[in-house]
Amino acid sequence: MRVRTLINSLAAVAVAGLATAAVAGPADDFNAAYAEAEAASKQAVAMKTQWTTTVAELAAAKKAADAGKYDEAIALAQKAEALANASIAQAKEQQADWRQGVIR
Amino acid sequence: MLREILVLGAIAVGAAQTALAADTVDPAVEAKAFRAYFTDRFPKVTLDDFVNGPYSMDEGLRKQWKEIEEFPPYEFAVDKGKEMFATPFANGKTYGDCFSERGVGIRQNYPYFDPKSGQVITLDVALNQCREANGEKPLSFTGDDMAALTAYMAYTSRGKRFDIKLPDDPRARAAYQKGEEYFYTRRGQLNFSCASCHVQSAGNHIRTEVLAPALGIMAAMPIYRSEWGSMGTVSRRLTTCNSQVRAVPLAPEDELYRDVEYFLSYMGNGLPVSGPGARP
Amino acid sequence: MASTIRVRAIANGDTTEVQSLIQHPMDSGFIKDSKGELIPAHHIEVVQFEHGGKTVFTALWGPAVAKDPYLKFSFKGASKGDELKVSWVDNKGQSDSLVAKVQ
Amino acid sequence: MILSPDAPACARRTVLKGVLAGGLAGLGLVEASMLLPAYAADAAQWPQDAFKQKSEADALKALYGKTAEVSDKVNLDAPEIAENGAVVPITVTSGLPKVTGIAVLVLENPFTLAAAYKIPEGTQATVANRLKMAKTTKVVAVVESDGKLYSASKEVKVTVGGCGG
Repeated sequence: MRVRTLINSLAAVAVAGLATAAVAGPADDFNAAYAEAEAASKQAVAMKTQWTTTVAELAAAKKAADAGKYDEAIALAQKAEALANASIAQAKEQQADWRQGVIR
Repeated sequence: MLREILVLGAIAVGAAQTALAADTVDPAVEAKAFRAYFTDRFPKVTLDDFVNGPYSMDEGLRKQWKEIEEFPPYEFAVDKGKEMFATPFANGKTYGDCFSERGVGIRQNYPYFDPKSGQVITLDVALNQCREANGEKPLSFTGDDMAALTAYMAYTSRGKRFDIKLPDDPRARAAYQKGEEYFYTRRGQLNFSCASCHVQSAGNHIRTEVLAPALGIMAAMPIYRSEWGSMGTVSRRLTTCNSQVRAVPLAPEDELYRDVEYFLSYMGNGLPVSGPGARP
Repeated sequence: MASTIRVRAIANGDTTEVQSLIQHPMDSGFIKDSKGELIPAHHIEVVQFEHGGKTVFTALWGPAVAKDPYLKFSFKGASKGDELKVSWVDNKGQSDSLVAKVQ
Repeated sequence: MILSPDAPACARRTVLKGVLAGGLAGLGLVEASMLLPAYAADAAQWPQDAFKQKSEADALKALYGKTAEVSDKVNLDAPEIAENGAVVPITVTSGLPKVTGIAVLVLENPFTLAAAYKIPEGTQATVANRLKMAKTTKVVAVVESDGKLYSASKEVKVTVGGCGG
């Protein structure tokens, strides 16, 4: 349940991010979105819970921005951030829940 | 994005929230329960046969395996390992000088807990320690040379029974528990633990492959995988397992990987060495 | 350096069963390397087995034969201690050969 | 032990023996091969055209110049489910008389013909090998007996990688 709530709020943030993108300069918006995604990604790495998909989406975001496709790049960065946050939520939940599977 | 995240959400919701107190863990009791889980679930499989992984559970696979074992593709790696093992370092010493019994027939004693460093030492780490003590550069933990050396050492130990010691040392106990936690912790975007595949789903088909049971899974290492077309180390297996569930792997022979090998090898105590193994 | 060829030839009465394994990549030409570039086809084309001055078996292989290829066949007329000559050549002109003793 | 360096593909049929001899003399190695300098697989007999064909009929026409009829005297032993498409054990045996050749075709592969074997007199009509299969496919075994072709086929399901093993 906790994960779903977190994800719903993340999706809301993502939609809000897209709305503001139309107003500010696209490169600035990308940099902001990318910085947030990178911060979440670094936290996931530190917790040893990073997902390969987060890494892939981050790289794809950077590539799209380099090609000048900022709308796409921002969407990708936001996806990476959502994935990183979901991986962090997973790790936190597993700190207690891993014991359920133990054979006794 | 939504679709992928919803998948995760659904899995997370499906998980129950019961957290058990595990302060009073007795590894010997756990190992017994671990073994009983598999022998109860697969009553037709003899205990020793679990070291043959998926081939103990599926007739069609077993037939193909037997055909491949008639002239196994890992023979080249074993021969290469044997040659490397006997070739002196620049200082004239050999691998045999670093090990008891000159390194022959000792696979079943690895990994072990080293009271000096307070860490788990796997055979792969011991081989690199041997190299470095003799002024040689360490080998890649995921490379063909390490796979060949460990394949040879396993080959000379075939049939010997695993004898993993858990000394009365809180650090050894902690390593065991960290390995256990790693084994049961869900990770990666697919939200799988090692146990998801190799305990709960052992013997099941994923597409048309059969998942190996966790009991005795270390006994076949290193393994020649048809998928790789080559011999691969324990590190190669663990890192690819992580990638397959979309988790970024740890560094090869990371402390946690060594701990999980320690845990799994302890669970398989008494089972015979079957490595090097051939696997799909 | 070890040979690329492993052979087991076992005589049982009049018939000798031969098994061989050859170390060779058998690249199909359809697989990409880690950089995404196609690895060119590199496969054994011909393997020959000779006993007593006579070819007893010839394999003609395309790129669909598995890596480190395996073969099993049986022929008549050999005895323990006889020589069995094995040789291969691939599409790059590389080759190897070996003389094995029938057991 | 690879004896010769890469020879240009177009010229290799004619230069092969020279390259081999040069490689041996130049490097001065290989005791086993030194004993039999004249013995080497004959690359000229490789049926290049047959291995390029994309259908069963075209491959058999290129290889044998004829078509095959289905026969229960051709036994094809192949797994129903291949543990890995990279290594699929296939055995062909036949009780037919005067067998001179065996071929194995993997119909869904980019090139249909996988392997062909010449069976001289005194050699049994049986061969086991390991083949690669790109996907689930029909496998056809063809046996040349007394100048005619006979075949048997079987479907092999091919796995895709996953968290197996």
